[in-house]
Amino acid sequence: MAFLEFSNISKGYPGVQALANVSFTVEKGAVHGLMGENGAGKSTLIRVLSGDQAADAGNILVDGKEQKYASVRDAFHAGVIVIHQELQLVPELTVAENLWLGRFPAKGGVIHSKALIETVRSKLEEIGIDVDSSAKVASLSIGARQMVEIAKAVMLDARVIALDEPTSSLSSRESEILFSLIDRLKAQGTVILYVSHRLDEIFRLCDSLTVLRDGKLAAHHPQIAETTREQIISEMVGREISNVWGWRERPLGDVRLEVKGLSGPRLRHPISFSVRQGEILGFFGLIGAGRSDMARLLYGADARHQGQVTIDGVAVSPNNPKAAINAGMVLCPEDRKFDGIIQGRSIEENIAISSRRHFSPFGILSPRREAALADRFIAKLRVRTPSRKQDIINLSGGNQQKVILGRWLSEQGIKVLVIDEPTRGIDVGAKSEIYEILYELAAGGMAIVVISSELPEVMGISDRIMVMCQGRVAANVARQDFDERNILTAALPDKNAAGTL
Amino acid sequence: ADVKIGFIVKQPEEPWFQDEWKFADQAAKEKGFTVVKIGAEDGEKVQSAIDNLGAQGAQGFIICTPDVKLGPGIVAKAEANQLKLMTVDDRLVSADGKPLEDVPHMGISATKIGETVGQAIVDEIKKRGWDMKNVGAVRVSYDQLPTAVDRVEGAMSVLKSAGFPVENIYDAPQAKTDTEAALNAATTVLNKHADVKYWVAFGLNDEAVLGAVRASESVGIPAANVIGVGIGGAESAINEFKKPAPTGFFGTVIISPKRHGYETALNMYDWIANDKEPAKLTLTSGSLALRDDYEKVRKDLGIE
Amino acid sequence: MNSLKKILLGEQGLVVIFAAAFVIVSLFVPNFLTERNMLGLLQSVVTIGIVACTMMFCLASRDFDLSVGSIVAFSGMIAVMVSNATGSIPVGLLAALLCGAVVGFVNGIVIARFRINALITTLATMQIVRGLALIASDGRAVGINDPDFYQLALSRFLTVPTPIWIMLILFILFGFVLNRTVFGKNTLAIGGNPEASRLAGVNVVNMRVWIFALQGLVCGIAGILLASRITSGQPNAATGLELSVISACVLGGVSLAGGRAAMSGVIVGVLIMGIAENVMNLLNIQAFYQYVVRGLILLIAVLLDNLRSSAAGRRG
Amino acid sequence: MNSLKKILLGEQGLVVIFAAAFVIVSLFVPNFLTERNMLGLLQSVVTIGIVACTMMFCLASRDFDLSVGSIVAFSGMIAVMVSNATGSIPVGLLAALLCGAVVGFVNGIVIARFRINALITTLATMQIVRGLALIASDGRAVGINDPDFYQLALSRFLTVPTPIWIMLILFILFGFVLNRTVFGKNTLAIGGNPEASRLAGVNVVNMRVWIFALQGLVCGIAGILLASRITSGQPNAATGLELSVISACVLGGVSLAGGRAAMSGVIVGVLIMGIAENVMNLLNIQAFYQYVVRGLILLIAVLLDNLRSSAAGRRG
Ligand SMILES: Nc1ncnc2c1ncn2[C@@H]1O[C@H](COP(=O)(O)OP(=O)(O)OP(=O)(O)O)[C@@H](O)[C@H]1O
Ligand SMILES: Nc1ncnc2c1ncn2[C@@H]1O[C@H](COP(=O)(O)OP(=O)(O)OP(=O)(O)O)[C@@H](O)[C@H]1O
Ligand SMILES: O[C@@H]1[C@@H](O)[C@@H](O)CO[C@H]1O
Ligand SMILES: [Mg+2]
Ligand SMILES: [Mg+2]
Repeated sequence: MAFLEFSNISKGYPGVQALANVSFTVEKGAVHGLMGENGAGKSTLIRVLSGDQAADAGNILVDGKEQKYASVRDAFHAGVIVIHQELQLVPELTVAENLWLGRFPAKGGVIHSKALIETVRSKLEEIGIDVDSSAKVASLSIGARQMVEIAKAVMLDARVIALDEPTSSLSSRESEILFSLIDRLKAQGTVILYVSHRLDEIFRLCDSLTVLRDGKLAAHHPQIAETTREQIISEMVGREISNVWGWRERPLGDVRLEVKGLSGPRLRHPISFSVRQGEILGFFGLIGAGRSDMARLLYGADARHQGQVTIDGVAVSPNNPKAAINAGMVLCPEDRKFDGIIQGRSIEENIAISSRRHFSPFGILSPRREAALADRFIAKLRVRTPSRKQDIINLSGGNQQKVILGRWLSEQGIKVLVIDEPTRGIDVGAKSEIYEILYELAAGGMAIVVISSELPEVMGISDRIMVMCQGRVAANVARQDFDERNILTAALPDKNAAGTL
Repeated sequence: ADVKIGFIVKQPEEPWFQDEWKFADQAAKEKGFTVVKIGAEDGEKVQSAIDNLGAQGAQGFIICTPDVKLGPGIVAKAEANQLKLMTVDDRLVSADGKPLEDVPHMGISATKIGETVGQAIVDEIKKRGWDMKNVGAVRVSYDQLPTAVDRVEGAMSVLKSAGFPVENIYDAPQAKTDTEAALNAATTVLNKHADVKYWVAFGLNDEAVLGAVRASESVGIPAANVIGVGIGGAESAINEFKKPAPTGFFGTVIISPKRHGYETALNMYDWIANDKEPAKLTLTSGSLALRDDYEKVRKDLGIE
Repeated sequence: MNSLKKILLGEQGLVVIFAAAFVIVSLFVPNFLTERNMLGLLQSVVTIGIVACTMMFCLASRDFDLSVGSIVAFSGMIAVMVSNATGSIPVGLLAALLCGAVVGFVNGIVIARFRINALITTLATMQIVRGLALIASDGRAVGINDPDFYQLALSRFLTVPTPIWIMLILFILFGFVLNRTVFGKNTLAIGGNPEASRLAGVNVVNMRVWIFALQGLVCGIAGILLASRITSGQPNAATGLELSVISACVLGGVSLAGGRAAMSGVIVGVLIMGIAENVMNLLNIQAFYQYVVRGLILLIAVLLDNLRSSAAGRRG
Repeated sequence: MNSLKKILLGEQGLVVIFAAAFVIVSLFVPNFLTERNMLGLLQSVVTIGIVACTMMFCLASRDFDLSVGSIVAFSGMIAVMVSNATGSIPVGLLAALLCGAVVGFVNGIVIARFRINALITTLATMQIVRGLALIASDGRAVGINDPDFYQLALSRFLTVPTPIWIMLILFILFGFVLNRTVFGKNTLAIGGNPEASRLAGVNVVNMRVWIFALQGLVCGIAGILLASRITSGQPNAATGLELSVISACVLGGVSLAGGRAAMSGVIVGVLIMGIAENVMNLLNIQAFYQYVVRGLILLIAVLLDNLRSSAAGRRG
């Protein structure tokens, strides 16, 4: 029996038809996958389901009853819980307060603070999420925040849960925790709508699947077993992609980037490594392993305590991103929302912000060249948008990420590219384009540092992998020695004495 | 014990009050007492200023209040702090608007000053032989300040009784009490009545009238066709008189900060030290000062 | 040494710094630490203190209110005029509270429902309400007929004047509301991340309307007490109050970017402002120099607070 | 019909609405559309207009400057006093510009380098600088010795007074800087997301310092012109200027949350403020009612603009 039904849902934004006549059903107790390219309309569908945005046309039925939500609250009372793609937490409040926001346990408006913290603590323990319930969310890493978001959904008695790319900031270990939670919910008969760009997960979790394309229903598979990866990809992108990674051997040159004894406020143990011309060095680790901290120190986004960073033998001055850029290093940050996108400004401006200095004589812009630059990357990275003048805030998450990548990939004269979770939220189709660009840049002599929590990705594209664990380098593995199990073991904090690798 | 007297004024930035304070200090130096000078722009500040004086052991204070209706509150506060009370410039009134006659006061009525202004304008119009029918009047107004209303009303009453046509008096409300605001308001009036040849201007103080005069210059009305009479006679006016060529700023009514500052302080001192109660009411008068005699007028009033 | 640093740089750092400054002032400024002066000092911050309670909520929810001064003046006028007209003080007080709340409510509706910029909206109501007060009174203060009205401000309980008690009660009340109630947490949540709060089911629009209405109501209380203290309703009262109150809040660590607020900080902010004025007058500092000193004190206070919080090493 | 809607609701919607309002006022308010009145009107907005140019940058980069009024007064004083002392007007003007820029620079350093809240910092410098102006002049207006100084404001070119020309030139200049230079785009980027801009290699600290210094310099220009118009340096000039200027900017669509600004909008904002005053005086509206009308106009202007942009359906 169909428990959740979408019927002829349409939703348009100025210049974009985000959803057009989408209809499909999900059975009770099923995990239903929702896939599609960036900007295909997945998040929009989920926003409509959550009562956050009203559809222009169409109905949603839960358990045969038509749903009319005037607000998020209504959806919530109908037992529909949504975990949005962008983290929706209040940094100034504690974990417990965030989990209870909107429905604090209170008598006469007064909150039972003790009960609040205690219930959350025991619940988090029970579901295996390791975060302090009385910590301010501002003090958590992105990964930890994502776990808090997930806990939100699990803590409530929901009939329908929608998860919009919940694993994009999780590493494999945390993902496993999530998967077992989903299994448990499923057993209770909860309907789960699951959005992801990771095909492995989709096959691991989902019973059925819907593919969206340009806002339209591209395919509906009531039984996921009856389809294949290749079929889904071609339904999504409209073409075949044989080998996503596409790695090939490259000649390596002299050492380009040399890091000696780098340490900072949150990274106490000094880290040293070097990257050669043409080399792609992958960093793998679990949440909070310290990879992002390392990258930020390298680039001067945070103040270093100690250590030296040199590019082609020339020292890079600390605590100054601009100096780093001038010395030939750029960082594509992991947190697109806080460190990447510039709200209120167009795609074009977001792309050109750094590289425009190369074609702005005396500080005067060249609109023509900025437009050309933007158009090039919009096409190359398949950014779905009505115009390059579109405010970046109006793009889908994956498309925002593409624009930020475009900003850094369009840089000129760069010797070292540090790129933190480059394909977070990006569709399969665009992924291979991005990897191709990385290979091209590497072939041109650039030294590239890629940080990723997705093990297949790190293994797929790196020439070498450094594994980090609890702020230290736990292993340094060359491509010929890549082995999923060993790398994962090295990343785990509770492994026995180092030396297995 | 040492005598300590408070001197509270409503607008410490105004040169007038700077002068009052200066002269109070002069008296203090001569007699060997202390003057505590506090600016209090509104009723609430007045209350805390009095408390503050009480706390530091003053025996009495002189006040120019931000609003005369604060009277009963000031009297009560002074009593609560056991401070002797005298007012200067503006006289306190009770809830029903009657002056509080028990409180010694030295000042000049705002209406009177206004009348002096009006008289000066009327005299000069006659002297220049203008026909009042062809003269426009800019009334630079700031109605949220009661004193300002009284002054302007005073000037208007004289104009009217001298036969100045009421319909020729145009209101230029200034948004703030500075020259620029008056200038902008007056410019609009002058442009609206572009056909009027002769102009007179009056307002709250010198700054207001100066604004009107600047406006007349900026729209090209010759100085000889303008009679502006201000109130105050401090630097703003003096600067005007010092200009090489006469401007439309014809004169100003000077009131003496010396008497108001020096004498009140002295009276209060005598009251405290020698138990000699001051007169309940002392009225001073304003004197018209013109371009050629302002130095003399100031000297006569004991300023400088 | 290290634990000293911890205390100074901890959450309560501003309070500690303030306490130290207070001790120093008490030692070196004659007549400062007397019961009389303390009471006078507290009375002088009653208006700022009361209004700061709700301004804290307003700022914490990422809003802004410039109309408080006008509302205080207007509701004071109303209290006096209605009392005079009806001959009943309670009716006058009720009318004043109602007027305050209504103006605040209108602010809230325009800002939250019609989504108009808070700065512009409250700048507009600031002028409209001031204009109404001037029109109602023809620009002149209105005297109080019934002397009982003065008792509001003059009466004392345990030697402390009533207005101070009211301020203290409001401090406690709003401190409690901020930290221990759903209303307070929702306020902080809205300020910290309005979008997330909305998606979590907090009725952001209603919350904002309520906060503004409450702000208006509290301005009504402040207006009544002020009218009673100055024994008249004055259309020109409390001009510039908004900036003093906002400064007191910001000094006390309330973030203009929303999401951060603490009652203890705000109280300290209010006291810093009051003590600065008080001490300058006790020391007979000249009016023009007072400007400079006032500015410097503001700067030093935030600078100290800043050193503290940057040493504590928050990001963003 | 639809294309009309498009024009009204497009980027330039406020400009169109404004143009319509202008036509209506011209038709119905006698004496409004005369050359004399137009020039008078423009002259009355010179101070606001000039300062709004850089305030736009300040707000667009998510900053805030309350000290502009004080800087205008202070630099006007300096221009007069130094001219008088040295007997050279150019030296006086240079000194004024320098003073303005230095105060702005100090603002910038304190705010950007020491990371002190902009509201508090500029509230502090607003008081300090006003205090300095008062101290320097002993609270009195300072007359100008050399009548040539008046010519700055009185001289005309093609029948239009020089200050209006200067304002127009600054409009064009800063419009260009905002839209067509790296400086302008970086300003907007900082306002949109300061951290992201920093990581993108924008020297956020330096930019902010520059913006404040520029603001100070431009206040210096405004101060000189003002002193010349009122033929003296007045320590009390331009009080409350900050709020007028900020309102003009916000009216013109500059976002207080940073990242959004347009010169055309700001010009319209400035003109709305000027026209409102002008028309009220032409229509002889009473002073107290002017408050109310002024408030209502502010509200209506943003309301219209808001209808427009919400119809255009921006997110957040
Ligand atoms: N804003 C922050 N404030 C305080 N601590 C933080 C902050 N961000 C991260 N941390 C902590 O610093 C440590 C390292 O985090 P970092 O982000 O560098 O890890 P990572 O390996 O990149 O993992 P991920 O980014 O996936 O969370 C973690 O313990 C994390 O909790
Ligand atoms: N507020 C908005 N204004 C304009 N366009 C919007 C708005 N919200 C979404 N869109 C557009 O609607 C389309 C669908 O977006 P949506 O976020 O649903 O994509 P998605 O499938 O979730 O993509 P991703 O995988 O990148 O998250 C996109 O083209 C996006 O740019
Ligand atoms: O306000 C005025 C002041 O300006 C001075 O003129 C003396 O009298 C006061 O009433
Ligand atoms: Mg999405
Ligand atoms: Mg990371």
